[in-house]
Amino acid sequence: MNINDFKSNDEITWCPGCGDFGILNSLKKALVTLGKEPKDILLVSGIGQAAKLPHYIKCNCFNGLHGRALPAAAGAKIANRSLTVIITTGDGDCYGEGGNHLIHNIRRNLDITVIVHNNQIYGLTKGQASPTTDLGYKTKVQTNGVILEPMHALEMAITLGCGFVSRGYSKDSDHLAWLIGEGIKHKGFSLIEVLQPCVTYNKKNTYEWYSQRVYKIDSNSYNPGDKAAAFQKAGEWGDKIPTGVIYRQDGESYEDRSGLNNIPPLVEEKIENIDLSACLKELS
Amino acid sequence: MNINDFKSNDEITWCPGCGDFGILNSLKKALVTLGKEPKDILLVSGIGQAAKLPHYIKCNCFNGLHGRALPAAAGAKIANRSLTVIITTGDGDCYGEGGNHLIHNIRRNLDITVIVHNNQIYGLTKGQASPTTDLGYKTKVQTNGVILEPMHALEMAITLGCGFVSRGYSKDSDHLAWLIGEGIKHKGFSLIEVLQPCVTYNKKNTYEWYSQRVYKIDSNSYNPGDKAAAFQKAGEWGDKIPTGVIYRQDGESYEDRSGLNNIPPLVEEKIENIDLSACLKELS
Amino acid sequence: MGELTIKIAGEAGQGTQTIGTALCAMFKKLGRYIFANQDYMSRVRGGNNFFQLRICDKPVQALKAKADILIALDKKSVDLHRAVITERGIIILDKAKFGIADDEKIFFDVPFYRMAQDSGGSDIYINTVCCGVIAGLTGAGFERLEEVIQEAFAGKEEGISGKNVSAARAGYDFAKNNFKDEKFRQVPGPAKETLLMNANEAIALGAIKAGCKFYSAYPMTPSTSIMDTISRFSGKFNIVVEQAEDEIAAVNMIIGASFAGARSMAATSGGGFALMVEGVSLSGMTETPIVIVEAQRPAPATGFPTRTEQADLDFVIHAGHGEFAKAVYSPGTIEEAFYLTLKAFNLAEKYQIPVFIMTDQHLADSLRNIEPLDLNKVGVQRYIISKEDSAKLSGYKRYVLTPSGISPRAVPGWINDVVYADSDEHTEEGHITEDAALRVKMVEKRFYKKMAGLVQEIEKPTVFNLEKADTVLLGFGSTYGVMQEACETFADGSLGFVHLAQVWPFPVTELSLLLKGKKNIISVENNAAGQLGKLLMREAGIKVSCSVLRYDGRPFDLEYLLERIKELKG
Amino acid sequence: MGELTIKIAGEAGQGTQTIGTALCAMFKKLGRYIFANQDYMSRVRGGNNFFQLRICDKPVQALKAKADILIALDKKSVDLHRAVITERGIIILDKAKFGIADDEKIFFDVPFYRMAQDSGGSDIYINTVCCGVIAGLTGAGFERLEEVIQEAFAGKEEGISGKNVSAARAGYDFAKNNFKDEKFRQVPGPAKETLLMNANEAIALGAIKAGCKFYSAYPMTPSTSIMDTISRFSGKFNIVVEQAEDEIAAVNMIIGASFAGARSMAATSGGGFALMVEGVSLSGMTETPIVIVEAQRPAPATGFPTRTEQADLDFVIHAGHGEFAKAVYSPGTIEEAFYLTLKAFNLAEKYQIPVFIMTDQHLADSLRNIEPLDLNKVGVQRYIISKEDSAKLSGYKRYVLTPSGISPRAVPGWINDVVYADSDEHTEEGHITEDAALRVKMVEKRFYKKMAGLVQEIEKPTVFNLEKADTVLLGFGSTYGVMQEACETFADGSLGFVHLAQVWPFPVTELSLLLKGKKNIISVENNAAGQLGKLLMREAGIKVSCSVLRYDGRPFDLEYLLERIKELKG
Ligand SMILES: Cc1ncc(C[n+]2csc(CCOP(=O)(O)OP(=O)(O)O)c2C)c(N)n1
Ligand SMILES: Cc1ncc(C[n+]2csc(CCOP(=O)(O)OP(=O)(O)O)c2C)c(N)n1
Ligand code: SF4
Ligand code: SF4
Ligand SMILES: [Mg+2]
Ligand SMILES: [Mg+2]
Repeated sequence: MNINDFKSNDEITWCPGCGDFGILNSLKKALVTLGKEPKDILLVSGIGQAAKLPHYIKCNCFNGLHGRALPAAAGAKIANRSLTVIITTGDGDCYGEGGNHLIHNIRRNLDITVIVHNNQIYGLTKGQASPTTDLGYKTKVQTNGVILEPMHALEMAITLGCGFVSRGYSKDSDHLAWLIGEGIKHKGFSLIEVLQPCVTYNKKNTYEWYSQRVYKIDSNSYNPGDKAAAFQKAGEWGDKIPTGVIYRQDGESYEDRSGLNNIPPLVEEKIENIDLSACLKELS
Repeated sequence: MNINDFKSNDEITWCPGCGDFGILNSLKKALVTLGKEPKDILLVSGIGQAAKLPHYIKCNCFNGLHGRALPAAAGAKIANRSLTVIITTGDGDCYGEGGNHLIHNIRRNLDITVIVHNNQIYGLTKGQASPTTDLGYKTKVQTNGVILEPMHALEMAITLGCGFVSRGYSKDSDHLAWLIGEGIKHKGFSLIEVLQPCVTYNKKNTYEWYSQRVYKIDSNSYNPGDKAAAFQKAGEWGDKIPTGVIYRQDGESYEDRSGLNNIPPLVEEKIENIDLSACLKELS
Repeated sequence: MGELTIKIAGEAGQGTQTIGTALCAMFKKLGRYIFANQDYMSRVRGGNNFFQLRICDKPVQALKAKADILIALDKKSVDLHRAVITERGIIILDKAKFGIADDEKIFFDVPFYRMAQDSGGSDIYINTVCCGVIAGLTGAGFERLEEVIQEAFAGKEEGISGKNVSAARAGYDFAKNNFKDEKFRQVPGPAKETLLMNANEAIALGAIKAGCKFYSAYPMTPSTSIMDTISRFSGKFNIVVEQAEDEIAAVNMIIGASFAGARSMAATSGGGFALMVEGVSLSGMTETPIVIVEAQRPAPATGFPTRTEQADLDFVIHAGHGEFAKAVYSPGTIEEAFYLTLKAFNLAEKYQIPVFIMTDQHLADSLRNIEPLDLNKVGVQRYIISKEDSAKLSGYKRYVLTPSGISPRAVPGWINDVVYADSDEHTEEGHITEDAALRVKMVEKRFYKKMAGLVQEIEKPTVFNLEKADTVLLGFGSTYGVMQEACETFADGSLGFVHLAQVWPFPVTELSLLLKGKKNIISVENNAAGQLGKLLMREAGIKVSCSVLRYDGRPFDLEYLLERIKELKG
Repeated sequence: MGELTIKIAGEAGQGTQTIGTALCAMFKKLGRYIFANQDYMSRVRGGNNFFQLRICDKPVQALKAKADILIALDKKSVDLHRAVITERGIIILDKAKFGIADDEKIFFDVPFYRMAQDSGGSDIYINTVCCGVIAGLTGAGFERLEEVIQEAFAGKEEGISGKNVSAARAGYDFAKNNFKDEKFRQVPGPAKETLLMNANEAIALGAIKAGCKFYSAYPMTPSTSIMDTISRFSGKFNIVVEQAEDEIAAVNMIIGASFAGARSMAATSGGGFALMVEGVSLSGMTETPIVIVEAQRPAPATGFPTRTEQADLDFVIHAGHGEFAKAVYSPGTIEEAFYLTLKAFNLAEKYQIPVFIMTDQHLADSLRNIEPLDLNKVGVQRYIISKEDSAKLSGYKRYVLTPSGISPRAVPGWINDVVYADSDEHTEEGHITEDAALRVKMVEKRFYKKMAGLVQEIEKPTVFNLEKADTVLLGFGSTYGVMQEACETFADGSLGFVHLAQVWPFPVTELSLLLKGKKNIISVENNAAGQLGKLLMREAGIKVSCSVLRYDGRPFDLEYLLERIKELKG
């Protein structure tokens, strides 16, 4: 596999300079390293700028409803566990409209990887506050500035038992590619939140703003298996913003516990001649 | 005010012995102590056994849709901030169907109090797993036992910035009444999760099971303002289950930040003769 | 001898359902035909529920308003139900326990509380005592009841079964000794080899047989027993049943699973369906087959959670923003529920659309003993590119334009190309487009062409007595049985009916033919608006003369319908 | 002199809208009437968008397919739009910048990129240069453009305004010097004192005037500018605008706020509305007034997010499980959008029901200069128990049965009693019930009686030319303007139209009268199913002879409609 194997012919409609380009490139790199064919990978998304990504890469794509990427992905993974399932979603898509699915899919712990393009704004709908917009940021709707506490999604994910919680930066291409690769390798629900500048509507959290603040977690001194430390780390925001794997904990996946791993993928089941006689006997 | 002032004439339809009775009594006690009239209190609920509670007490009641108590309560509080707004909801209602509203109303931080009747089961629909059902518990749907990690709602609430996070036990009547009172007094979103035995459908987490495990947090040695300690405490489950105020942190409420506190309740606004001329000038 | 209606009434939790199902099993062993319906409250204890079974020597499909025998498990039941007892009827009750002193002719006093204590040592044995009483009263034979008990308690704790047998025996003997009249006598009938089930079980079995591999739902009465039944057998057939966090998740999960190639289903009731409506539109746009059961209950909002209504017809056929093809089945019987579920999966896959099975609480919860299902009547037809063919494919376009509107559907991972599915308006490849001309083609594909195909495959309406009838009843869904029995009471054949087991696409051609020249068409609907009558007007330009409606949350009973018809038939 | 259509096309982000609105303002100052519509893609940069304004000396309400002047901001725009230029038309373009060598008669080459750099030092000044060119070409007068610029940049950084004025001047002078033809000349007209706004702004103003105190929504094109406009003025009027976490929250929040006594509204588009449908049913059941705007866009699913369609008619009128009263307005003009929003709040409060304002992207985004609104035409009528009366009240029952079906509505906290509202079937007090007889009364209250009341208050259809017309167009919503202009082109009065500004309850009586004896009724709809025509059949038993449909995501232009009508009128 090389980068060209993942080339899509679809025209990219993001604004020039958008942080989404960086994520697209890192994802492609990660997939090259993964070594799987495009046909064995499924990208699932909702609606938003972030959610357009699956069109811009050659993999299977299910571009569903705003906020509903996760359940569609969960269903697809259950139906065919041999697919590598990756979700590309926005801060609005995943944390706003889709918040309930995030909570419960972390609990479900299917072996899927979620990449949240966090531009701290609703990009596609032209600049309203998202759940991660900083306090005080003004928009056409939040005319006096945002008054809701930004959502601490990474901390939340840790409390819910997510076994892979991480943050990347769209400009940090190789690091992000590595992070995505680690997320895919993790057997269970992996959350990768990516700092993604929106050059058009987020005039605060710009490339400059992020670049001044992000740092890579030192993998020698930091133990991502330490939950208490992870809470601490996940909570850092402001002058210093950590990137890297914040929390990591192996555990049984849905596929393990449900028994899916002991049978062929559901989609391979023969269904033409199912015999009901035993059920009928049991029922009557 | 005394207990009889809160007496409703509606027939109670809970099973004899249900933990919900204890919560009803504690709530009444708390309201007596609060000293407000029934007409100045609004109970909001969704659907479930827990959600029937507002009918069994004399207060204003909005018994809405399954999972949607919180947004209805938020709307009512915004419209009339002089009402004391209390939500009675179940583990399914609040954490399952209503999960997204929980997350975002914690962020919204209106001065409302949420009492989650946590019987770790769907009672009204006859015994399916809820988001808090213990791993391995078998039901008609979860025939091989629950395989999803139970939801750690209290820990989650802390990460989202909830300023009052607590747990009560429906059998511990005075303690629960006190807890509810504290929750109401807290200026902001207060979460009170109550261990509530379902004598009909939860054959594991019974009165006996809970009574053997619950203990009251020692208010001398425990500092509910310490977030790290609170995570620890909120995470305790198993042989020992803490009850009491787990996390407490004052902060600005929605009413403060939105400016609602600087104007009369919206419902008092005169609307008969609104003058648009300034808007028209500005627009054209 | 003739037919008999037994009603068991009591508080929730007292075992009305336990008694009822045991009696159903007993009478089935006797070879009698049974129709049993349930009336219960949205609570787990207390209140007043009942289970009513009608027993006959020929198939029965509807309930009657009046019972011949009322088993009253508490005093309240005596008061609540005494008005609906037939002239010859009796009330079985425990006068001592209920503190009733009056000696009324209608009472058959059975000290079942005391007998339960005596024979089993606990009040819970009153259920079995009552069953024994019925066995005695009706001459159903003690050995049949004993068999039922043994089957029910097989594998349970030692001794339980024995105690139940003694309790039953006590009841049986009591009846034999104290009730000398033979008026309720039931003789062996031909229905031994039947299947006793309700429509929810039939739907679950239909789904299993159709190859449903993924089921997701959020519990909601009266749909939940579909999930229970599929769960019960899921291990046997490698089916995953996943309880969703909400109905939105359920519908999107089944869409995802179906996109990946697995046949998938969800079930819910009106309020849960309301939350799925956006997903329905997604299924239409992405052309992903799904099957959804909408088990109606009285609404709006929470309504009557445990009762019945047919008021979601308009809501379901118009569900989802935008225009796209869909199909809506409305089975009238338990058998139809089974066969149409199978068809629903085939049709959904063939047209790559959402297909709905619209039922209601009455159909979902009512039991009947039906003739053995023909397991080969509806075969599984697949409409995906087989794994074999997949290997040979290249240049795949998910939404390639074809004359039928149907594009070959590939399973991701099976073909060498990739599959793009999209909720935006899209190109043949499945990428987002803004093109006006393409939009027109895609609307025609998803809507006009597929609807044209679906119209060719509409389930034929069931007709009865149409040639002779001067008055024709028109119904859909659960009213089938009551319409049929109503027509049968008119020996002169002057009443006929047309029953629609499919309401969308609407069977315009069929109905135009069938109803041609009929002056008196009466729609029979469990709703307040007469929605079916209006739909008939909109689609076929045919006007009903009137509608017989019921919207109190209760199903039609035979007497209710007959009374209205007699008024209207003149 | 006559009318003129100017189209500004370019990539998203190039400023087509900025130029367009500036030109609207300029021509308004000249007293011309304007109709402007927008065509944009669901992306923030790139692609191809356009803004088209039609300028006239009498009010105009529809767009034309062909433009007289195309301002092409990029090369692609030249290619894309040259086919839709009138015979006398020109294309303003920057040949050097676009690398176009050909010298075509239709080109008016303006080096606006170089001029922008020269006058302002940046490409962004091309917008103002282009405005200057138009001012020059049309003789709109430089001073008017200068005023527009000064107003737009008032309060902005020093110097910006000046640079823009120079850029405009450069464009103006260039046109004056290089375009000698007077064919596009515009003379002063009577429309100076008009208001330039779109329907979303009109709805926002209507809501503010109606006393809406709580607005909650989740952003969704094309509804979002309602939220923007209310937010903009929220401080002035003590309105809380709360962006919800999802549409379900939005609808439940407004229901909660309304229950508490505040007039409340939400707006969304089809997909978001799909998520509100359960809440709609809740509003019906709890009898809590709400107003919801459904700004339609092409569906299913995500569809064409920024384009127009009228395909949610059936979906909206049947929204919500169960049966309950609702009303659906479908304003045809910006003025109606304002007045009907006011009425919607009154009606919702009077009947304690959900009221919908159904619009679409075309109506929402199109600008017109309208005559000053009559701010007293629709007064605020309140239907809650006043605070004064509340104090005297006792024995309050929220759902007390009345002949009208309407129970007096108290504000919790104002009366001394408490208020119980319930989503289950309930007693008059508002407690959960299982009673059949009460159910019947409550269905009759919520559905039959309220509908009967609503029927008395249906908004009268607008009619045009009905007496003489042999052919009658029938439409709802945004097709008003184009139907009117189409009819006006038939000088013999042989074409008339009926426009419905309210589609539910359906104006059966009115239409039966109006359409009586009309042989050729043509429904004009921006959808594929001809939903309005079918609704007419269902409700009034009147058949349309055919439907003129458009479902490519674009609004009707006058030529499109006229062509179809000529075919059909024979
Ligand atoms: C049900 C529904 N509600 C609203 C929308 C409109 N909508 C489309 S994208 C979007 C927000 C996108 O924000 P985010 O997920 O952060 O993505 P971004 O564009 O910032 O990458 C919204 C509100 C929709 N398509 N569907
Ligand atoms: C939209 C919707 N989905 C499902 C239901 C059915 N339902 C009613 S209550 C309930 C669960 C109740 O569980 P919980 O909230 O834990 O309350 P409990 O009865 O245990 O107190 C469900 C699934 C409903 N009423 N509405
Ligand atoms: S609006 Fe923002 S997020 Fe969207 S493409 Fe442009 S820069 Fe990226
Ligand atoms: S089912 Fe459980 S929760 Fe519901 S009333 Fe009975 S004991 Fe309480
Ligand atoms: Mg975003
Ligand atoms: Mg519960």
